[in-house]
Amino acid sequence: MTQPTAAIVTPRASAVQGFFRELTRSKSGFVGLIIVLLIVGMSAIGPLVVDPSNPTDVNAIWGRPSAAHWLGTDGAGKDTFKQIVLGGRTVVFVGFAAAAITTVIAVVIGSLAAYFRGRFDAVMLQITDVVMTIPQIVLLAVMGAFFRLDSPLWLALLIGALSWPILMRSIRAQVLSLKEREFVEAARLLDLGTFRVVFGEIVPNMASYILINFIIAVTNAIYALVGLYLLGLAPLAGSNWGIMINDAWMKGAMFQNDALPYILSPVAMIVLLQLGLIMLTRTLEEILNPRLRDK
Amino acid sequence: MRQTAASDAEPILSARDLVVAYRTGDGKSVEAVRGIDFDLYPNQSLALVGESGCGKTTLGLGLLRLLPRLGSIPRGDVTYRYRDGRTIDVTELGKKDLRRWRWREAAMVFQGAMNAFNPVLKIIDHMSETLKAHPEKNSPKTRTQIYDRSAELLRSVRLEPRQVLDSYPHELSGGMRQRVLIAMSLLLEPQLLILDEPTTALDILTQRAIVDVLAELRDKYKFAMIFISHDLALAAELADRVATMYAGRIIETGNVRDIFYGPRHPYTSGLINAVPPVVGDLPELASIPGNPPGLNALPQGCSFNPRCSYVIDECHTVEPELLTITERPAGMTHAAACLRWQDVQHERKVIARA
Amino acid sequence: APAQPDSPQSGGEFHGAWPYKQPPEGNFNNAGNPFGGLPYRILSDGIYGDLICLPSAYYYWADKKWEMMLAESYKLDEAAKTFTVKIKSGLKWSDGKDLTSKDYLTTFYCQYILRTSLWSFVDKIEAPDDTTFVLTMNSPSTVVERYILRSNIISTAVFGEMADKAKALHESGKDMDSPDGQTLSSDFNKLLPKEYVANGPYNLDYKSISNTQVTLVKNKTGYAADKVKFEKIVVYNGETPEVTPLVQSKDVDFATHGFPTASEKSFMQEGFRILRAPVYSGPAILFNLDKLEEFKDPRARQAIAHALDRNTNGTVALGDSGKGVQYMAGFSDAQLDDWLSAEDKGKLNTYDFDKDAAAKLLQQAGWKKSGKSWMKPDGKPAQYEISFPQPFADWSAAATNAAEQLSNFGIKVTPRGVDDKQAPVDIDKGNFQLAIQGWGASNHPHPYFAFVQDLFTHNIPIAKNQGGKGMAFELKTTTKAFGKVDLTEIVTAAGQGLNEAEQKANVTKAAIAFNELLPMVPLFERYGNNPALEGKRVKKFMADDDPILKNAPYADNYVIIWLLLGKLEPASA
Amino acid sequence: MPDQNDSTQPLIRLTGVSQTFRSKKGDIPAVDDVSFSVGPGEVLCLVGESGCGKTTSARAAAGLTKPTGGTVEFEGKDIWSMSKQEFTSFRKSVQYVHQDPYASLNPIRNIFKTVSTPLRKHGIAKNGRDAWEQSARLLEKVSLTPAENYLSKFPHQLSGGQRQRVAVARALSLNPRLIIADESTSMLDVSIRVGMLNMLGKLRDELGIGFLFITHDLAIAKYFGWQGKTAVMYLGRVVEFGPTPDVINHPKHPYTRALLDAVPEPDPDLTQTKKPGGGLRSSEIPSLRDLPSGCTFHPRCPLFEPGLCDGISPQLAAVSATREVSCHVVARSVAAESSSAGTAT
Amino acid sequence: MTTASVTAERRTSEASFGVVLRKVRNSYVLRRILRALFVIYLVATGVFFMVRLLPGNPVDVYINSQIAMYGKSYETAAAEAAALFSFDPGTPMWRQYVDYLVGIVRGDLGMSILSPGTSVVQKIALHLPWTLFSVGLAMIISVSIGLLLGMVMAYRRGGIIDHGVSTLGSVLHAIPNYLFAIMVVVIGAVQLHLIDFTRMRGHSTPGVTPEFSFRYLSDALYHATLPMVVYIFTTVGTWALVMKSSTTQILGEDYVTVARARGLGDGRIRSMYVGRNAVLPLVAQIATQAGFVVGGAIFVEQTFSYDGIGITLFQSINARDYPVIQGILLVITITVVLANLIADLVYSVLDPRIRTGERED
Ligand SMILES: Nc1ncnc2c1ncn2[C@@H]1O[C@H](COP(=O)(O)OP(=O)(O)OP(=O)(O)O)[C@@H](O)[C@H]1O
Ligand SMILES: Nc1ncnc2c1ncn2[C@@H]1O[C@H](COP(=O)(O)OP(=O)(O)OP(=O)(O)O)[C@@H](O)[C@H]1O
Ligand SMILES: [Mg+2]
Ligand SMILES: [Mg+2]
Ligand code: NI
Repeated sequence: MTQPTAAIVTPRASAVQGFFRELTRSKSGFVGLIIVLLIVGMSAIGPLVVDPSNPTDVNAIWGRPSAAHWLGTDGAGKDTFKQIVLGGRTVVFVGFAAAAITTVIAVVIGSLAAYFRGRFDAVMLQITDVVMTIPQIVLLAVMGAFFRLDSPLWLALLIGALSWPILMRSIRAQVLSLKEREFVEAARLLDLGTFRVVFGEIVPNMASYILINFIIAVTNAIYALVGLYLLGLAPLAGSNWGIMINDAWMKGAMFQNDALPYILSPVAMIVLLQLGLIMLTRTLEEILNPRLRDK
Repeated sequence: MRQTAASDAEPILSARDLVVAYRTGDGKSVEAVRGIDFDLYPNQSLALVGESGCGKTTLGLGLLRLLPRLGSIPRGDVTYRYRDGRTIDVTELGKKDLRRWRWREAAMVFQGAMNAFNPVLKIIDHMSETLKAHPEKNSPKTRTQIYDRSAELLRSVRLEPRQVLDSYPHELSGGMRQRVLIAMSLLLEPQLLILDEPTTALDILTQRAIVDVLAELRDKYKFAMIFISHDLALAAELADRVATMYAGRIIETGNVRDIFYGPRHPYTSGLINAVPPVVGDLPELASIPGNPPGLNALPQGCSFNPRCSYVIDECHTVEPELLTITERPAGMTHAAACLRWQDVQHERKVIARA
Repeated sequence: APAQPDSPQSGGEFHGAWPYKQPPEGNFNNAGNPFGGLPYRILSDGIYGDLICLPSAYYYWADKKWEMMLAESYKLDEAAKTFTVKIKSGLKWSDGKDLTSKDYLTTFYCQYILRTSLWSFVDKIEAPDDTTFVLTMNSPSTVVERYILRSNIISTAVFGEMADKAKALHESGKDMDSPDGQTLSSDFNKLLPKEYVANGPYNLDYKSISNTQVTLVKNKTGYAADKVKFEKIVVYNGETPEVTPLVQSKDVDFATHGFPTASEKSFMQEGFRILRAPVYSGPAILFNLDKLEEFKDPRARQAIAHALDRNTNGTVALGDSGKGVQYMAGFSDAQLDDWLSAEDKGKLNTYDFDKDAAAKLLQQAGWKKSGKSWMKPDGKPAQYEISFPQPFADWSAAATNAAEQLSNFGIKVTPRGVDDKQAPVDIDKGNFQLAIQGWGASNHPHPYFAFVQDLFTHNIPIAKNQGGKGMAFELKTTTKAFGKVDLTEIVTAAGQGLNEAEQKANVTKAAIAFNELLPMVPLFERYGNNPALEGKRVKKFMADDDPILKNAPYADNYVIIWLLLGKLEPASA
Repeated sequence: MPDQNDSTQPLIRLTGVSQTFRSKKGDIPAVDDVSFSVGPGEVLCLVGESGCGKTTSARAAAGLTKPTGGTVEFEGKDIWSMSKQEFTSFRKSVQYVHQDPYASLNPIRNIFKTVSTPLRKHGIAKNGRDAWEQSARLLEKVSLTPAENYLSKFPHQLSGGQRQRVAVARALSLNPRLIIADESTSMLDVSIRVGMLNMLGKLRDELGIGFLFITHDLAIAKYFGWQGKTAVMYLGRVVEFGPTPDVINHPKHPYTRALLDAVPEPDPDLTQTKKPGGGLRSSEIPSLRDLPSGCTFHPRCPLFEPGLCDGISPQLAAVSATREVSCHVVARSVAAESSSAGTAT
Repeated sequence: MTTASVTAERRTSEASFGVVLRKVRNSYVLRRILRALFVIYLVATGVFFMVRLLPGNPVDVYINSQIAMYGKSYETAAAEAAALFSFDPGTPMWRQYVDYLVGIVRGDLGMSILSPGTSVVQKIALHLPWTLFSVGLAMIISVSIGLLLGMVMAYRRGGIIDHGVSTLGSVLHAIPNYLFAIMVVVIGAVQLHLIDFTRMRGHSTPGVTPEFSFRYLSDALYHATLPMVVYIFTTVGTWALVMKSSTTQILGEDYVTVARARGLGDGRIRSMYVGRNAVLPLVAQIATQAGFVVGGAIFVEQTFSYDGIGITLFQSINARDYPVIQGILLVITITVVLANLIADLVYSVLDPRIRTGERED
């Protein structure tokens, strides 16, 4: 029997090293990562380093892109580019936070319900059906009347708490059949504990599915936020990409060529974010599904 | 022993210097199967035995070009001969031809038959799909014809068609699934049948029944068979020829009697001696000492040298070729890849049944 | 392939736009216009309904004159407190019946059911002969004139029965709150005529009503049918976002929708003219005096007026159609000369954009500046939230800009958009600090209505219906100019009586008091920005300096008047 | 079934366990009234026809499915009325190796993760390095050497036999007291198989681990279960039971005899002499949905006696101190023997 | 009749009642339906109270909207609102609630407050078919194309189609549908004159009467094109991406390799082996989305003046037309719950591995 020799890399070190190797697995995945990091970084750091003053200028209303205003100006003559740089934080935060909440709730409830079946499942399904069918506009309008929906965290919670049921149902469906697999039984036999069995053995098998849904949930959450603005349910305070889209929509920016950059740039940022995330999945998919690795 | 086909017959399948490699990450790859050379003649049955992990399944998959994404055939040819005498190189077959070739000409019973079935389809659907995918003039077409044909084959592998055909795969026991797959492999009467450990989950009676069915059908349809098994007894019964593999290579080949009565490779000999007998008192059995080598770190020279009791210095430097021991036609040649084949003494301490 | 619409006929076509609902959701009960009525009466809740059922006359806001339509003449008898309308003879309904004073009775009795404001002045109405309609007032008021002359006249054939019941009810001394009144009201709700019976030059082409457009065709026997130059009027259905692309693609000749500046700009690029008529109203900043003690001092409010560049505010919100309020009189600058003498006008403070003046006023009111921010008299930093109905693009821009300006000035104001349904409720209930709501009134030329909006609507008198006090501005107060005043009395007096001089005195008083007290700070006055396309289907619209463009667009629409007078002509006649 | 060793509680005891699967076409009585027990250090081999209910019985014994009838006890306690804690300790004490190594390994976990997770979870390995070393040792135990080569591989990169060994290594990770092995050596070459059986035998002897050993290979049953017992199953029932050497060397039930007659030898000449079909009257296996009346084996039984065998179904009854057989004919001859023996005394 | 026979009868009826009860308890389907009904009741109740918690009531909202929109004076607006007399906010809440529930059971959803003389059922019947037609059709197309693309992407993982579709799909998904709709109009109609927007808007051409004829159907299809295009383009990417990940998972399964070994046609493998198993997890998603088809798309319908249920709901919420809001939401609830129910039942048929008969306690 050979003794473990120096050739053995400790699992931890290899994991860290491996992680970086994994990140560069796929070229487009890496590009995606860069895009996502750039957008998230800009949104997080932008407001800290850029001078936030962006004065109204009645002589430059709906200005075209120019040297002074790279992306033109808005209906109050304010610089669009600055708004893009400064206005990502809330939107990106709400997008990720709400998507995380949605996904976590959906995965936790969906997989546990399917795993336990029985009464727990029945009750959870019932709740899911109710949450799913509760008319969101009305609920939000009522909430908006009684609470101030202006903290990003609240908005994220609210959006997240309302959008999990669909994913939950499809997670549940998958777990129903995954839990019948023998490797799950094996894990149960090893008494790994429900938590590990469900979240360590079953759920990772749908990781890439969950991941895609998470990414889709990010954009969905962002547009849910914009929707709240559009419907007048979330208060417009300050400026962010969502408010910009709302503003552009309200002011008919898409009917006017000069005003197009104003509505297109926040949308473009969201598109880029989504695109980056989707490209990133190529790498993540390979990390999550060893059978796809071909390098 | 069954009489093999006329020696002047052409082989159905010939592999030449076949190599199968798997990519293993970091741009590296391992050759799981190397330098495979053999001819398979009609109505011949070749048993492939050997160490677990030595590349038997890989070879089988390679022959049918069913390797997973990361598997590839970097070198070698596999020539297949149709009933009408046409020959093709399987490794160069086009997509459409490959599809038609598979199962109609060459079928395979997979190891781990548990997952071989689409979980959402009933067994009867699997059967009828297979038939419909290869339409022939006289192949069964209507539902009842298909049912009858499937039932017949299932019965021949000792399954109760009424229960099985209407079941979903997960409703069958492990052995039942294996047998369904065997039945399915016979559905189109292929010329070449690769059976990868087809009886691991079968009891002896069922095994026997299947062995008999295969023998019967082989006589009838003159197909050739590659039979991968760890059950040497079964190999002894079913095969005309045996090939022993070790670490990706064929290290000994010959007819059954050669192998079971006079193995010339120390590994083959050790393997046969490790078979526990069913009769008599408890024997002392010993496994071959040492451990199988890793694919990415094969020993220099003969891969078996660390475990070999006949090892000499030369074994560490030369990787021996298959050396002919007894020349015979139609692939029945006895050959062993051992420098000291002449010295290998084999004696099985069998306590024959009283 | 699409089905071909019934082929367009030759002759002039005019394309307008107005939102409506298709039947059966939309209906043809046009009683009460324009001072009441059922919702979703197709086109009749707007300017195009006039083409089907005309009023007695139209008003020229600039000239303060009536253009007679169905009426031949009218007479106000102060002594007898009567208002008499002489109806043109020979008028015909589209069902062939004659239009007589009976129809006037029907019209106004139906307004009784609809509880229009007119009836608070009415003693009785009579029709002494076929062409004479006499209304006797209980408390005389000049506003009655507009209520009567501007009411669209409806047909007895359709509404006669209802009118008879209303008459009986009125004569028995019961009002609409009585059980009988309630029954009548709900019966009226169920009265859904199949079609309009028209007296104007057009009627609907009922087959053509789709959810996207409706066509008006000539009603040959209608009044002015011989004058109007267009064979057909096509009205596209939709609110601003739906109509904008239609305008852009030049399918619409004239639209009264409130278009945002970006759209306006694109229309101009497409070759549209923009007609800018004053709307006589706009957004103002409201203070919640119940919550914000510091603004109870008028000087604080005046300071806010000084601190804001109202022209910028208007421009940001509506471009050329947002004109900063100059005189801060509580009603439109455009009407000021009509009601105030030059001398009185001179007394008005124009609260020019002047940060120093603002600072001075604040200091006088006990505020202190610390660094860049203002401290309230209680020493705490001044920080407010201004809520605004978010879906209204111009108001939301106004709010955001005002907040920005005030923040720059040192009073930190955060804009907070709220649901437009919620906004007025919040304000009435007192759930706000600062808010944007409207000032002025746009369908009635009399400043009385503007003052009602400014001082009553979101203030104690009307907000109490919602169980709150609104901006909680006490109407009994003291002014430097007049000492103790009761604004309720002044405003009511301004709208009452038949003596114009007396009214002017009261309007002046109210205006000066408003100017001094600034219960709300009007920001800008909205002007229409109606795109008008010349040369495609319509030859020419009125010139920009035509006084008719002083008419409020939704009250006495200039284009409709021109149409009726035959002044609007097809491009290729 | 009488307990041989009264002094120690059996680890696991099945009493009258039945399992009926419901399906649209009717119920399938996969297991019917099966009883057996396994004590510490004992081996019970379960052999029988494919589809006769071995896996199903084993799953019931492992507490993976709740049988539709009968009880399963672990150390004298019914596992389905255990407290959570007791059940947990039962879970840890009893390990089950699945028949199919292709399905029982999580495809996205590498071998290290697969083997080390239970080690980490149950505190057997204290840190990552420890887990690595222990996992390596487990793999080496099952002849997966050099272990480092395998630890970072994923199941799809392994051969059938390699997977099977990983499954066994995983089962060993928790130092169980009872191992239920469902055809766990079927994909191994004989050499490794023998090595593995020797290794397991050592565990049994040294640590007193009990084994429920399912196999179709009577030679393996004999080799591994020499000191234990063997139960032969047919169509959901146990038809013969007794000490392994006795059962294999002196089968009593006609089915067991047929099985043994059919055992092939790695000897081409010898094999040719085997009776096809093991000397049975028929090779048809009756459908579980439609079992033959009386003794379910009667349509195939060479000893079939009309009237006796197709009437009532025989019970598993003692034919000697250690043997139990469920066969009318055998029971009769035993009765005759014992009565003659009785008169002799 | 003798006493004996009476008791016997009672016993049998009791027995049969017991049987029914047990059947209900034992039948998965029945239990599932009962649960669905309960959910509908719950949501309907929630909606009832939520609607009344909305700020403002129809009268006030009407007044305020008239003032804000046309600058009418408060008095004028209030007078108009007085005509909305059919609504009496003074009725006690519980009374309204009971009436509402009784109405639902009877299939009577009440009368619209704002469109006098129009019942809610009539209103729904007026708008829902258009939404069902356009969004339903678009959804079928979008799901089919999406699933197909997703599979192709998984098959050609890393290929040009994969990269192309996932880029395009994620871009399209990230553009909100209302914006996309406007772009179609502005770019397609106003700037490039590619589409005759003025004629295409709405759900049918003026003067074309509803009938079952080719002329009418093709007209309806013509008008539905724009909303459908928008729906398809903005959703197809999502389906493709989700399907891709699901398919990738299935492609690794052994039975796919075996199917290939069996020489099954590619089409067969793609549909029955890969496709069908890959779709399984999506069934729930698709069904739920299908349930939401009746919800329509507010802003898209608005942009194209497509008078569907979405914009109607939006307008009635804005106008606080309580019965209409309740009615439409009830319909949506019922469809979604029904879709879920069907999804559950279908799923257990599609995936035989799942034991639906399992005890639930
Ligand atoms: N989920 C199920 N639904 C219906 N029938 C089943 C199910 N599982 C097993 N069976 C049936 O129960 C019987 C016994 O199956 P089991 O798996 O126990 O057999 P086994 O003895 O392990 O066979 P093998 O040696 O072939 O694995 C078989 O006939 C099988 O078809
Ligand atoms: N996808 C893969 N990537 C890398 N290595 C692989 C892959 N698949 C198999 N191998 C390795 O290739 C070798 C041969 O595997 P193969 O499955 O052919 O063995 P086998 O002879 O069939 O063994 P067994 O009898 O255990 O089934 C093994 O050592 C295995 O680890
Ligand atoms: Mg293999
Ligand atoms: Mg089994
Ligand atoms: Ni036209």
